[in-house]
Formats: sequence, structure tokens, C-alpha cells
Amino acid sequence: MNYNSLTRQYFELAPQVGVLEGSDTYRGAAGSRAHGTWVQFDLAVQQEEACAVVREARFLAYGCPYVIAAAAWIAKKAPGVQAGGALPASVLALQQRFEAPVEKLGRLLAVEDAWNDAMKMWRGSMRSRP
Amino acid sequence: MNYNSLTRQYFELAPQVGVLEGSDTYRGAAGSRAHGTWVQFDLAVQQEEACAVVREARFLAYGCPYVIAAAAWIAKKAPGVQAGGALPASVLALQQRFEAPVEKLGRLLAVEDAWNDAMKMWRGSMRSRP
Amino acid sequence: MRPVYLDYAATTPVAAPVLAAMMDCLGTDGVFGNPGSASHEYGDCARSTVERARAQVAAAVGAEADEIVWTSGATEANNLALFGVTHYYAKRGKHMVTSRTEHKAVLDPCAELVRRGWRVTYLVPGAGGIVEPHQVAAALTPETVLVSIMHVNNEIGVVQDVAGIAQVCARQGAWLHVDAAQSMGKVAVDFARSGVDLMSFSAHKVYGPKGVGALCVSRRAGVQLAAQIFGVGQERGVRAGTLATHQVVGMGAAFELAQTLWIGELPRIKDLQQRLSQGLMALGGVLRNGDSQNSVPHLLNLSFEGVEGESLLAAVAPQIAVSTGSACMSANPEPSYVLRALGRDEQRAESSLRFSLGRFTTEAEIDVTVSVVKQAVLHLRRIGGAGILGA
Amino acid sequence: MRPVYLDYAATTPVAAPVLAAMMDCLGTDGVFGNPGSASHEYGDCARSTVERARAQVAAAVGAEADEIVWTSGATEANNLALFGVTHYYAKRGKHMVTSRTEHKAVLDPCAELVRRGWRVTYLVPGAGGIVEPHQVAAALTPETVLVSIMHVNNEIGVVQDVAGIAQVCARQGAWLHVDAAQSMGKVAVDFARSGVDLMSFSAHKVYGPKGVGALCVSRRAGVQLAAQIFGVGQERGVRAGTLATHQVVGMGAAFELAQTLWIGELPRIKDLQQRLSQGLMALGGVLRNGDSQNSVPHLLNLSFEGVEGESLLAAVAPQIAVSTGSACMSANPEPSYVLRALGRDEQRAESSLRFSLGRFTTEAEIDVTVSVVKQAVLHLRRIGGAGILGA
Ligand SMILES: Cc1ncc(COP(=O)(O)O)c(C=O)c1O
Ligand SMILES: Cc1ncc(COP(=O)(O)O)c(C=O)c1O
Repeated sequence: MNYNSLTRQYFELAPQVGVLEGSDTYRGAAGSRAHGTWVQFDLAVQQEEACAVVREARFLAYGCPYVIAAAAWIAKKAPGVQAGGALPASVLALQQRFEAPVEKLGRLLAVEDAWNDAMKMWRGSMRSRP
Repeated sequence: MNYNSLTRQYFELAPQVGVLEGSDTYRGAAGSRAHGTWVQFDLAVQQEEACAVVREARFLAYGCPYVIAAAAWIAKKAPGVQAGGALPASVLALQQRFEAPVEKLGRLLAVEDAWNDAMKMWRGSMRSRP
Repeated sequence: MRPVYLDYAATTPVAAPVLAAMMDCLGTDGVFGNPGSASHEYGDCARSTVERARAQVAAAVGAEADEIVWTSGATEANNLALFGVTHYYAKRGKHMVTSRTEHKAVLDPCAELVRRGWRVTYLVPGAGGIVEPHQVAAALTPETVLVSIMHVNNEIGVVQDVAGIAQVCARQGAWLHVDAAQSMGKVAVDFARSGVDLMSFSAHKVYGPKGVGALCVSRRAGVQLAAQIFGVGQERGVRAGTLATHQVVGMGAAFELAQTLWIGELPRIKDLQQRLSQGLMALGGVLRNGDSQNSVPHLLNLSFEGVEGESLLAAVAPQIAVSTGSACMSANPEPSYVLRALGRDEQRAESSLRFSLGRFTTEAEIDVTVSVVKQAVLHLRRIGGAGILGA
Repeated sequence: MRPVYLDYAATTPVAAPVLAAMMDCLGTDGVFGNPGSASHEYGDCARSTVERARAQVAAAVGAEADEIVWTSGATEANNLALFGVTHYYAKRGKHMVTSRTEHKAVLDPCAELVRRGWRVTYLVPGAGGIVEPHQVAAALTPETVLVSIMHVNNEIGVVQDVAGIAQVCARQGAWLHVDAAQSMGKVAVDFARSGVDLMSFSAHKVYGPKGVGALCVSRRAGVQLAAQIFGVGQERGVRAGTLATHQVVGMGAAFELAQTLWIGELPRIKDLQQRLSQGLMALGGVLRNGDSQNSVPHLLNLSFEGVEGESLLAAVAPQIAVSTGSACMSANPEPSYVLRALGRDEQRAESSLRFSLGRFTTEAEIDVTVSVVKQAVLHLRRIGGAGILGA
């Protein structure tokens, strides 16, 4: 059980845990509890001058400490990120930052998938706008 | 290495070790050094009223402590024993007295054989007498 | 401060009197001779020390001294029983019977036997973890050489009816091996009365040293073994290797101590377990694994709904030392095969913790445990979105 | 007062710093966790302690840490090497090569291999006990899977040219196993440079605890082993069973200590051996067994003309602890098979004593030994009639 201090910190404090409500909020999820990993992001998106950016993020997660820590860290880093864009850090970068064993890569993909799912929601809502 | 005290005593002191000379002395031997056990008795026999008895005995032995102790003990007990007779104690009795493991029985037989050999010498000398 | 230790089923510290006995065999002033040296006092002394320890273990488990074969632990004892018996009696048939919830030290030798052409029947216990004697009876064939069923399960604490199974085996002429690594000090052990033919023990589960165990081989039954380690013919040719005097002395002392203390310790352990169980059940969504009627109180295996196993462990680890399932399995964070065999779904199997209590467990430690585990579960359930609509 | 101990080749007392290191792993305050427990600090701490010990042993023998497989002693290490390699490579051929003067922990597994259908060639060393590399070369066939030749002989102290033999084996593609149970602390050991593929070690021959050893398995050579004990997959699946932290820590400390001390101890041991040898040779009719040019000074094996072995032992035993040949063989008072293999007649083999010196041997002890053995030999020669005509 040798988690690095970043993992320990984000796993224990779980900043940004929760959900967001509101019409500018987009929810994405990936994985399943039955398979041991499930992640959900709620991203509140706000229109700035030229583009839309994430204003606030919350997450929920069921999974190993790396998944929880990574989701929490992403939710923390999300504000200011351009809407529709990729995860603020690649899955490989997350694995390295949290020093997760390689066999955890598959689980960390759920973090990316949940993020992408939320962004897909946002894109969908863009298209359907008048 | 758990020899009983009788074995220890007769092995260490080896009373009656040596040889006898003289015309009334009969020598018998059995076993071989090459096979690990060899015993020799010199029995001095003296004619008493009705019969001949052993007056004195000496032994030499090459072998395990049981063989040495038994030969020494026999040599000690020999005086007064009737010439031509059997060993003052049976091989089985020797084994029990010295608490030798059964696998030593074969070696103890050399003690009996050496005794018998000396007695045979004596009988031979009787026959050849005028 | 170190975390509260609740992993006594994985291993135990060596008890002080056991350590003292071991110390007497080490160092220049100790009984350091080779028990195999027959030509001097150092060897004689070591040999009689070993034999005293053998008599202690025998007395503690209800066997004769000459039924005890020293090994390097229960793993080796199990391997010796399984390979020794199957090899010796291979001409009778090539079938053995065991259960899905055995320790790996039985299941892995079984897998090797399969590679060597044996047929192995794996019985599936009921949901509570009990293997019924009639299940064994139904699996026996004229080709069955050996049955191996453990006594106390190391993950869920369930106690098998080994005497009942022994009767079934005896009737059919199959040998019965019992892995009793977890039994000593937790339940009554009586080798002779049990009717079991071979029984494995380990010292380090009961306040003795790691790296020493014993296989009990019934003389009455006349079961024979093919040796697995060859050399100078120690242990009547069944297990070669210089005997480790301090190790067997440690096992002897530990078994004697356990035999003396266990009944007296039982009520306290039961109380502690109840306190722990009640405290945690209050969380809700907590399920007990294993038949609670037929379990030792030293083990409590619980599944926590809505939390993932590794995270639960990680959350409690700074304060509580527990494991998921088998101690030795925890390097490999897969859901317990034992719980899976009992029909638990993957999630329930994965979200389980094994609390194992021992001689040095205190009420205060139990209270800390309840509070830490509760907090962790609530924290993780919150992160997982429990109770939040849409989560 | 206990007899003078001159049986260091049978076993040694545990050195004080080794004992101290072992103690740290026992008891409730020690590193008592199961090295296999990955879910808490107790286990983590035990695991890193085990790995530190592994690195110590590796450094002492010139190997990499991941080449060390812990076993319960050199007997098991030898068995694992012989059965592990022959089983794994059985398809290559079923032939192995060893020598007549190996320890029983090699010869007995060989006998078992013969029962399993293998062909074993037993080389006969020269009169001095040396197996020449060309003898090995001549015995190799395309079917030869394994060669097993010991390093330091436990009865006569002769040191084999294992590097030379390794070259021969490498050329022919046969694996070489070396039983180095007697080497550590007596000669230089360098696994990597020797070119040997597998090497067995034991802790208790070098002031470590009994019941722990190691098999060194060359990664460079890539030799593979079939496991012999199955379970939770410790030691990368090669050898199952809970690791005994205190035992491997003891071996690590003992090997590190030996590595530090041995060169410094050598001159003293040489002097003591010379003093002993000269003192006893003065008796006349004393013959040295084993090539004195290629021997460790820690062992001196002498035959005494005109005395029987058991009686000689019995006569000296109250004051001197020595053995005839292999320590472990002395329960069985047959003439040494090693000396017989060197062409000694039965009597000379039988009348031999092995004096083995160690770290705690003093000059005063050597002087007592010379005087006691002299007395005993003279006494027994007198009883045997030496010098008496007709005897
Ligand atoms: C039921 C059971 N069998 C066997 C073993 C293995 O015993 P050892 O650790 O002595 O190798 C254990 C514990 O590890 C166990 O719990
Ligand atoms: C050369 C040799 N090999 C193997 C062994 C056996 O080692 P262990 O006592 O660790 O089983 C010994 C000593 O007993 C030995 O001297």
C-alpha cells in the first residue's frame, strides 16, 4: 500500500466531490460499479468572450484510490479549461503523476471517458441551440 | 553416544588388558581388524582337585566400546570359571548388561568366539597330553 | 504509533515465553548443536530438545510424538501430504477430492496434480462456506486416493466438520488430509479422535515463529508418504534437512501455550468480535460472509455495500491493519476466490474486509477500528455518490 | 564444562549481531508482519526487511538480489535445484552428472531421479578428492541436462575448481549446480564470476540460524526451474510458503558478517589447524584425508591407524566434540562413503575424525584437543595390542 503523497492527499480529501445542478451543467459518466470502476463528472460551462470554458467541476467515483485521486485532481484543475477539449492531463500523465502501477491504466481510462462523455453532452447541447 | 556407566567404566579403564605368557596359557582370537572387530583372550588355566579352572585372563580388542568393555569384563570375571566351559555370560546377557543396541550383537559374538577359541586350544592341549 | 493490528490470521507476533525458549537454542551458550550429530553432547542435547518440542506439539494436537513430521510451515506440510500420499498410492487410482475454498497451499498442489494426470474434484460449499460430509461421500469413487478439506477457513473462519468427513472417507477407504493451519488456539484440535489421517499445522499463526510447521501422520491408520525432500534422512526419511532446533522449540512452546490458554481466551475474543460486529453493522449495508453459527470468533469477514475494496483498505490502512481475504493474497488485489466460490458477486467479494482478532487485541482497539472503518465507509460512499440521485 | 567444540562443519552457534538482528523481527514490538501482507504497514515493513536481507545475501555471494530464492536450508536448495531443473528440462534428455563425494542432499535426490528413469553418472574424484574438469567433460553427453558438483567438501574440506567445471558445462550446454553449503566464510564466493548456474547456501554453517538457506539462480544464464512447493506464489512462484522474516534476516546478517570477517580470520584458523595437525601427526600412524593443497583450513580429516572409529569418538567425546565425516551421518556409524570413494580401505575410513574449526576456536582448545586425542589413540592402540607380538 505505497500510494504517493499526491494520491494519498486527493484520495483522502477528495476535493470537489459532489454534483452540480443548473442549465449550464453537463454530466458525463463511464465504467460500472459491477466492474469495479465508475466515474462521473459534472462540468459547469460558462461562455467567455471567444469561447466556452469550464467554470466549475464536481466528481463522483467508485474505484481504487488512484481513480478517486485522479478524478478529484481533474475536477480541481478543470476550471478555466476550454469546453469541448481533452482531459487536462493525459491518462499516461495521470498514471505517472500518481505513480499508479501500469495495471491500473485501464481503470484510469474511466476518468478520461467520463470527462469526454460530459464534453459530448456539452457539444450536443451546442448543436441543439437555436 | 549414550553408553551406560558399566560400558563407560570398562571401556575407559580396560582392566585386564594385555597378554599372558607361560605354558599354562591358552590364546584364542576371533574377528578381524579389517572388518572392524577383533578380540583376543589369553587364559591361564590351573588344575584344581577335580577339574581345571581359569586362574587369570587378559584380553586385547579392536572394536567399538561395547566390544572392548565386554571383553574387559569377561577377562575380569574369568578367574574361577571352569576350563572348557562357555563364556561366563551369554552374548545376549552381555548385550543387555552393557545396553548395546541390537545391531551390535554381531560384534559381541567375536567376544564369545575368541573365548571359545581359547578353550579349544586348552582342550586340544588336553588331548595331546601324555 | 503503529496501526491497530487486526490481521492475526495472516500472522502473529511471537509470544514472550516462546521467544525465551527459542533464545535458549541460539548463541554460543545455547543448545546450538546439530540435532543430527550423534557423536557428542552438543548434538545429543539438541536432539533431546527437538524431541521434547515434538512431544509438546503432539500433546497439544492429540497425537503421538512419532506421528509428527517437522516441516518449514503449513505450505510445505500441505504439499508433503498431497504429493506424498498421491505419489505413494498412485497405483490405487488417480483421483482426489478437495473444495473450492481451500487455501492456495492446497489448491496449487492440486493444480500441479492435474498437470501430472490426476483428476481433482472441487466441491462447492454452501453459501455459508460449509462442505457437508454427504458432498464428500458423493464425490468419492473407487479411484479416490485422497480427500483434502481444511479445518478452519482462513478467510471467513468457518469450521468444517472434519470428523464427519473422516467417517465418510474411512468408509470408502480414501485418506483424509486436513489443513489445520488456522485451528490451533481457536478451536479444539484432537488428531486421534478426529479420525483424520493427515493434518497440517503452522507455528506462526499461533504466536510461534514463521518458517516452521508440522504434518501429523496417523500411525493407527498406517498412511504412508513418499518423501519430497531427500538427504540425510531426518524425520525417518520423510523430510530431509537439518532440523532447526530454535524453530521447532518455538513451535512446541507456542502450541503448549495455546493449548493452555485458548479456552480461557475465548469469551474475551467473542465479546470483542461482537462489539466489532455490532459497531460496524450499524452502518447499514454491511453483510457478514460465512456461516456465523459455525465460525471461530477470531475472524470476522464483512462486505461493505457501495465501497470498493482497495479504496476501503487504503482508507483504513494508516490506522488499522486488516486484509481482504487471505493474508498472502493481498498482494494481488483480485476479489477473493473464496467469497466468489460461496456465490458472492464480484462487488461484494471485492468490498470485503477480514478482521482477525488475537491475544493482544483490546477493547480500545476495537473501538478505534469501528470508528475508523465507519468514517472510511461513509467517506467512500459519499465519493461514490451514495444517496445522491442520479449517482 | 562443555566439551571443546570442533564440529563447526556440522553447525555453528548464531553470532551475537545475527541474533540481535533476528530478535528485531520477533515479539509484539518487532517486525512481525507477514511479508506477504500487502495491505498494511506491518506487511510492508516485513517485506522490505526481507528484501534488505536478500540484498545482503546477494552482495555477499556476488549475485543479484533477484537471483536469490529463499529455502529452508541447503538440503531444500539442493533438492529444488536438482528436481527443479531436471523436471523443467526433461525433454532435452534424462542424464545428469555428479560425483561420489557429494553430500547426501545431492546424492539422495539423484537416487530418486534414477527411480524416476534418469541416468546419473557418478564421477570418482582422485585420491585427494578433486574432480577434474576433464572428468566432467568426458561424462557429458548431448542428453546431459545438469551437472552437480559441490564447492567445499563437508568431510575433507577439499575445494573443487567450480569455475573450471562451469566452463566445461557451458561449452556443452549443460547446467551446473554447485552445493556451496560449506563455502561461505571459508573461501571466496563469487556467483557471477564463477559461471555457475545454480548455487546452494545454508545459514547455519556460518553463524546464522538453522532452517534457512538460499538457492542462487543465474538470470544471466536464464536457467528455469519447475517449482517443488506450491502455494501462494512467494519467491516468484518458485517456492511457496510464508517467508520467515527473522530467519532470512539472520542469514543476511550472517552472510554480511562472514563476508567482512573471513579474510581476516583465515590466518588464525590456518595457524590453529597447523598446530592441531602437527600435534596429532606426532603420534605416528596418522594420515590426512583430502588434498591438503586444495583444502580450506577449517577442516582437518585424519585417519588414525590401529584404532576403531566409534571407540575413538567415544574416548574423546567427554572432552572433545568432533565427528566422523558428515555431521549428519554420525547417527549411522558406517565408514564414511566419501573416504571410501577416495579409495581408502574400510579401516582407514572408519578410524577417521573430522576436526572442524571456527570463529570461536582458541589455541587452548587446540592444545586440549591434541592431548585428549593423543591419549585416546594411545589407550586404544594399547588395548588393540599395538606393538605387542602376536596381537
Ligand atoms: C489455511 C492455511 N493453510 C496454509 C497456510 C500456509 O502456512 P504457512 O504460512 O506456514 O506456509 C496458511 C497461512 O498462510 C493458511 O491460513
Ligand atoms: C555440503 C553440504 N550440503 C548440504 C548440507 C545440508 O544443508 P542444511 O543443513 O541447510 O539442510 C550440508 C550440511 O548439512 C552440507 O555440508
